[in-house]
Amino acid sequence: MKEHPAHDPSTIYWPGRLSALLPLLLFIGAAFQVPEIQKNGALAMAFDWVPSLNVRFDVVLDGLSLLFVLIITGIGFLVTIYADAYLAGHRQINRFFVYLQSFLLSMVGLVLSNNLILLFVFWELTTLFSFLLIGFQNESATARDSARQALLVTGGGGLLLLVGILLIGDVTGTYAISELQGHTERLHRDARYLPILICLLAGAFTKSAQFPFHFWLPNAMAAPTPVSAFLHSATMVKAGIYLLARLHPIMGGTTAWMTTLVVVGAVTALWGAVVAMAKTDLKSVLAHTTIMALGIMTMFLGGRTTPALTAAITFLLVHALYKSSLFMVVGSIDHQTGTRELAEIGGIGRRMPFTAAAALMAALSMAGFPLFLGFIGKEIMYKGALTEDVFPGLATTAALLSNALMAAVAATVALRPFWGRETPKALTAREAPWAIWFGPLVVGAIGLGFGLIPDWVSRWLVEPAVRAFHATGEDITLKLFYGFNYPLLLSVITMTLGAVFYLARQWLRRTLVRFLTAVPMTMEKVYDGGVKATLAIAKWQTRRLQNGSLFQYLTVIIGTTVIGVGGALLHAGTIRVGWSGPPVPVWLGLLLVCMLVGIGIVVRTRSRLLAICGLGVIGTGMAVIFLTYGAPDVGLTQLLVETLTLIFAAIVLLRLPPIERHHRPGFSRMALSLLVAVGSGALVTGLMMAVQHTEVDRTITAFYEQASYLKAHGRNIVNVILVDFRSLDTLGEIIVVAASALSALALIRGKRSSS
Amino acid sequence: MTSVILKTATRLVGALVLVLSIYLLWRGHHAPGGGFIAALVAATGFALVVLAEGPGVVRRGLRIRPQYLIGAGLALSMGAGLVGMIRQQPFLTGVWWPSTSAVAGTPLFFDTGVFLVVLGAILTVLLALEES
Amino acid sequence: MSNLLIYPILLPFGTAAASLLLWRKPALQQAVSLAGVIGQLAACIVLFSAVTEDGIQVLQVGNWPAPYGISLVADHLSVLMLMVTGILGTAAAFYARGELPDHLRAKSFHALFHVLLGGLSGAFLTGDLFNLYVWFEVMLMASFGLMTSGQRRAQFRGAVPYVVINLLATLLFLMGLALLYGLTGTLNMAHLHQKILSHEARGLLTAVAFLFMAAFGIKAGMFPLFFWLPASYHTPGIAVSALFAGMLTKVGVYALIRTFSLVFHHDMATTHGVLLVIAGLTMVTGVLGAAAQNAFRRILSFHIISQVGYMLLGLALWTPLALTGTVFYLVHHMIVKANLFLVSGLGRDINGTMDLNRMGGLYQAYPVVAVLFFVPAFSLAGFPPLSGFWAKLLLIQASLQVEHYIVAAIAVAVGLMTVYSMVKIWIEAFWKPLPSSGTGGAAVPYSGWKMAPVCVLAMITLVIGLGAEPVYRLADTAARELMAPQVYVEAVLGGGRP
Amino acid sequence: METALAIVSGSMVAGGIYLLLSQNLVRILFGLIMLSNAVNLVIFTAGGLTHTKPALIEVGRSVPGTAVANALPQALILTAIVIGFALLVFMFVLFYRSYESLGTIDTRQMTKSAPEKPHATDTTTARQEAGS
Repeated sequence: MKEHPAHDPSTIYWPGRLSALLPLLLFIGAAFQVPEIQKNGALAMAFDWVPSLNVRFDVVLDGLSLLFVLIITGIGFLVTIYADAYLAGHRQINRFFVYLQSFLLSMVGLVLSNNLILLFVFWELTTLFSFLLIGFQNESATARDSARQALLVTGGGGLLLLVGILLIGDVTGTYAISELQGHTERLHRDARYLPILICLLAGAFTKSAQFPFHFWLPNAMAAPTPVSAFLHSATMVKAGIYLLARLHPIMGGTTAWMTTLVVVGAVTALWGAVVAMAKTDLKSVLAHTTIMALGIMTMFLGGRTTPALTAAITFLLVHALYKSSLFMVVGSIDHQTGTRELAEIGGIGRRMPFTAAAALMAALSMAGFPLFLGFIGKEIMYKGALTEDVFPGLATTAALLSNALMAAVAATVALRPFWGRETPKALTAREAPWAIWFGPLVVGAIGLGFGLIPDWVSRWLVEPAVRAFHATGEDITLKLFYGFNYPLLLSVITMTLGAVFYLARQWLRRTLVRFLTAVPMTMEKVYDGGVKATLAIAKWQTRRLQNGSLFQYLTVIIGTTVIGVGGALLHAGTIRVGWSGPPVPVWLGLLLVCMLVGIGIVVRTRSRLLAICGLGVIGTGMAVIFLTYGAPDVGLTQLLVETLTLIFAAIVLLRLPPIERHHRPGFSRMALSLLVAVGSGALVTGLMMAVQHTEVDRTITAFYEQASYLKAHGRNIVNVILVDFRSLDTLGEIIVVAASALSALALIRGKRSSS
Repeated sequence: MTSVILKTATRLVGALVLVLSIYLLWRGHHAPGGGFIAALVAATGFALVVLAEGPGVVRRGLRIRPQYLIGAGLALSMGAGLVGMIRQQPFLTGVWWPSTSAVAGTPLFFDTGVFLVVLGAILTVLLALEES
Repeated sequence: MSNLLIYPILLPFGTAAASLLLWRKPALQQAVSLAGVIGQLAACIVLFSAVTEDGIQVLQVGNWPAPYGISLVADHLSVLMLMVTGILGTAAAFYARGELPDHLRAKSFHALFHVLLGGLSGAFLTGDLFNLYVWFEVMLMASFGLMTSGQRRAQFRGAVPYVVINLLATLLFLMGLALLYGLTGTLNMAHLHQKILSHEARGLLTAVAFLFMAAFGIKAGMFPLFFWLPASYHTPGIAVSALFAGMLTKVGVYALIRTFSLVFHHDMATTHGVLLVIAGLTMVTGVLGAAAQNAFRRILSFHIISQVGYMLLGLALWTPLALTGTVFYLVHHMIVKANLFLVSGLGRDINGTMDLNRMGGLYQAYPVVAVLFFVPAFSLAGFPPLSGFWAKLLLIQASLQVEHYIVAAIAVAVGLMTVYSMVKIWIEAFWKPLPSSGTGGAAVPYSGWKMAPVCVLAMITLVIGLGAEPVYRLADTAARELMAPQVYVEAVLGGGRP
Repeated sequence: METALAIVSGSMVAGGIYLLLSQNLVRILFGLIMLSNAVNLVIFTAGGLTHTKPALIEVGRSVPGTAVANALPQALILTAIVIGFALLVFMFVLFYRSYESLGTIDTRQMTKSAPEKPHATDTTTARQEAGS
């Protein structure tokens, strides 16, 4: 895959470069707050946004947020510099920085929000900007599909998260995270606790790529490497972890919470580590180790002891540092050699010394070598695992195995490409520009530096972060050496195992690949199948419903109406069949019979002329009824309209082909038509009979009769209603007439101009 | 020969119908009739002429496009409504001159507008259809 | 008495009459038309501020006291709808100016356009059920003319079901009116409210209510009465279809809201229960229909249906929060949907087609169009902080509050499907490079007449999203007025006697 | 009488709906004419038929002397008739032009030429065109 099209000299670079100032300034600003936070706990600021919905722009900077802000902005700064060089010449480089910095701001907003809805707003913004970033290579179909997949998976989780948040608001009446801690009891006792938990975890798990929602993350590697280094190691995927930590004091501590998190986390960690071992594409290997790391963090957030939670936070920092560094290193290899396949790269260390140094430091931290921050992370991890409340055995085993695999993977990723035998591709490799090796080297060095001063790290960064969501009197200090204890023993076992795994890597990979291909169903297949099934249902449904048949449309519409209204009418049970009102004179009776015959003729005949005659009989019959029952105006109008209709029919219908040629419908269609027609006719008759039992309230008519001459100066009450009492109706009516003429005119004239 | 008689007859009938329609419009406020009915009667008359002699005669006789009748009718009806508003009363409030004996009033103008719109509309379609 | 209410109706009709009188002067017609929409917008704004400051405004037309004459009533719901009408009318008129060569031959275009706007205003303002029928006919007739104005074969194909089914709706409406008049002897909605309070034939009223539900349901595009909509909305000119998409089905929704709060309040367990089921089905059917489509405007058309489902949901739940959600959704949806239709026109200008298979490359070559699609599309999909997010949030929250979890789940699932559809358009028309079968590629200059309305509507979407509070308050007030119709009834029947 | 009219209206509705369900535009047109007549009859009947004197005020009186027919439904029907007529005229033209444009008055054939078939696009087809 070609990540950078031919250099376009017209590209303007300075906006991208300049945008690096944003994370830098934010980082410096946050760094200055470190002592303050360490001493006082938190800084807060708030103003109203949508107060009616309890949504406030309410931000709090406490230890946890601060740690995240530092990671986000610090790595964000380095990634910006890196990307500027990495994507040099890309036509849309400036768009890239707009997305990147917007993402960064959303992420900062997310970790600062003290209002759950506000948090959700930023949460979705990170989803949206990551969609744009993953699909940045928009000309590649893979990138487009991966972006869509990531958006749908995390977006779907996001919607559930919203439901969870709304339910929390419904139970407690607040969205403020700081206030919610006072409602923990109520939440845990509420019947909706479990649904809420499921919704919230769905959000966190999809975002943080937990099993079984992990599959979008490796696909998201279709993004340019700077995106992976930023979003998929240090920031976006950690949003779920952040949420779990934030919610820990509110929703955590229950059996459901602990069981779910520990089991899901452990499974995710093992799965990620195993798949990472089987992969040969460097970026894919890293993606899977990220899944493993996220699993580990989730697993530890499932615990409630201080060591477990400290382990989660420490590892978060460790991972952010080494993983972003490694991603940038892989990008640099890709950039310089044009490949990311393990087998094709070897011995480039001498040619790319700075990159090699960065890789080495990051890999050692990843492997958990002493003196590196990774080692400290691993120690506290085992300490935490041993104190887990639920399944300590599972947690310890998962941690042990994945750490060992991780060590082997680290060796594979960092040693083989740089120090193995030189491959043909390596011969042409040159050290990347400084901007490309600078970032990973700095981050790698920080990993080493922090490893040397663990108590400093724990006092200023880890401890405030842990205390932000875990109130405890226990001491939280990281040490290089805790003495000879179980964690140390486990560490030794890990290194040994890791070495074994590394040496047996070829065999291990073959076995794992065989095992993985044997797995019949992957979550990705489930996802694809789900999408396909939905589309199939959609197409089937649309073919059935919107099939272009006017007959079907009308049948459904009329049928539904008849059933609905008829059902209500039958339920009301007010139809009394029987003659009411004045008796029918014989001649009127005959007239009505004539009208019925007319209806029959129109329905049955295939002759237009006869049909028009039938309609004429009906219309005239109606006019006679109107005239008989005191409506001369209506009767007159009816007659005149009949005449004019006839004239138009004469002009138009004779230009249409005769009905005779139209073939008759089949029996089933005819039967259905008859059923619907008779049903609607019966309904109308029924409704009218039911209504007849109510004497019409003539209050309004009485007013008209009183006011017609005295106030409106007219003796024809009907006319006065039309031109005075209800003249607005008449105004509307003549507008209809005008519009009809104009529409018809346009149709007729259009023919002239189009032919 | 017959066609001349027919033509003269239709023209005569047409003219009579037009007069009748204006009478119907005038008396509509007090007896069956009014703008619609008058317009329908007039339109029927014109339609007879159109069918007998073709649209050209009517077009020439009208002198203006029937669309203008619609526009003018709409303007007249709405204008009749505006009179009340000038007097600080709601839209379409009836105003009569002289206010005691009520010889003429805005409702009559309104009805005339109705007459024009309906007549103009029917003629518009009728003529266009016949010419197409 | 406040004649302010008549201007939003009168100005468009006056403009229509004027453009008829200017039959031979197309340029002047055009100028008058633009002046007309701006005038109407101004009239809507004036009325809007009058209502928000002084409460419900009533005009007894012809100075005949209610319930004898026809009352025009402007409450918060009415003026909100009216504001959007004004905005969309202006936007569509400007866009149509950019599209004009298509319409130049149909000189009736401007008149019909304004008749439609006037009909819309009338429908939103009237307090009389028969008068509502008249305005419905006005809109319907104008929409017939506009729907067929391009004279393309596809338009005739779409117009026949459109016309037949809408006429059926009209007849159902009229039938319902006749029966309701027979039962109560009145047509004034406030008066009907009182009459029905003490009416004995409740079961019969429910039957009549269903008749109205069917009539308005057809207009609103609700399940299973929506067929005319997807069959026709992709056929007319862009500006016209945007106005249709934004306004016409929403008049149906408005009518449902109005009648099923003010008039048919006697058996809400039945009527609103049925509505709730229909709302769910409407949401699902519409969104599935959209998923099966592969043309820009057709996808958008089917989404109208699913979003009408959301609006009905709020009405069916019948809580203040739910109704607030419905009103908010209405306002948001009308603007966003109309804008998306306009954007689809920009896409067609560039690519020469609406078929997603043959579209592509807009993202690279036309970044401004891409942004202008992105904002309304993701607002429709409910992404914060855009307007659609708040609308969806309110409705989901409302259904959770009354523990209708199934409905909430449907709303969430449909939301996700909406994301899918919008992303599909984005990927196919914007991200994907122009396929070799595509016809576009020629650089199309941005037309100011077309771009300006799209930009303004996108801005409004952003403003509603970021400044949700004032819109929420308005929607909330509207919802409270709907739930306690006493104020409305008193405003209509109490004052204004001569 | 009301009951008799209820039956006649019902029959008209049944006939109209049956015609509407045929797939021939001309018969659909007849159906709509019949339906709108039926609805007018429903309005008329719903207003009550007790009094058969026209709603006119005789000269010399200021209010009707005896009970007269209910004027309000009559006014409503008048409006409905005229609107119905306007719609009808448009439909005449529309169906005529549809026939000219599409060459058929059979609704099945009208839609057959443009089936609303959904096209196939999903993730797999999108992936196939990778590399573009």
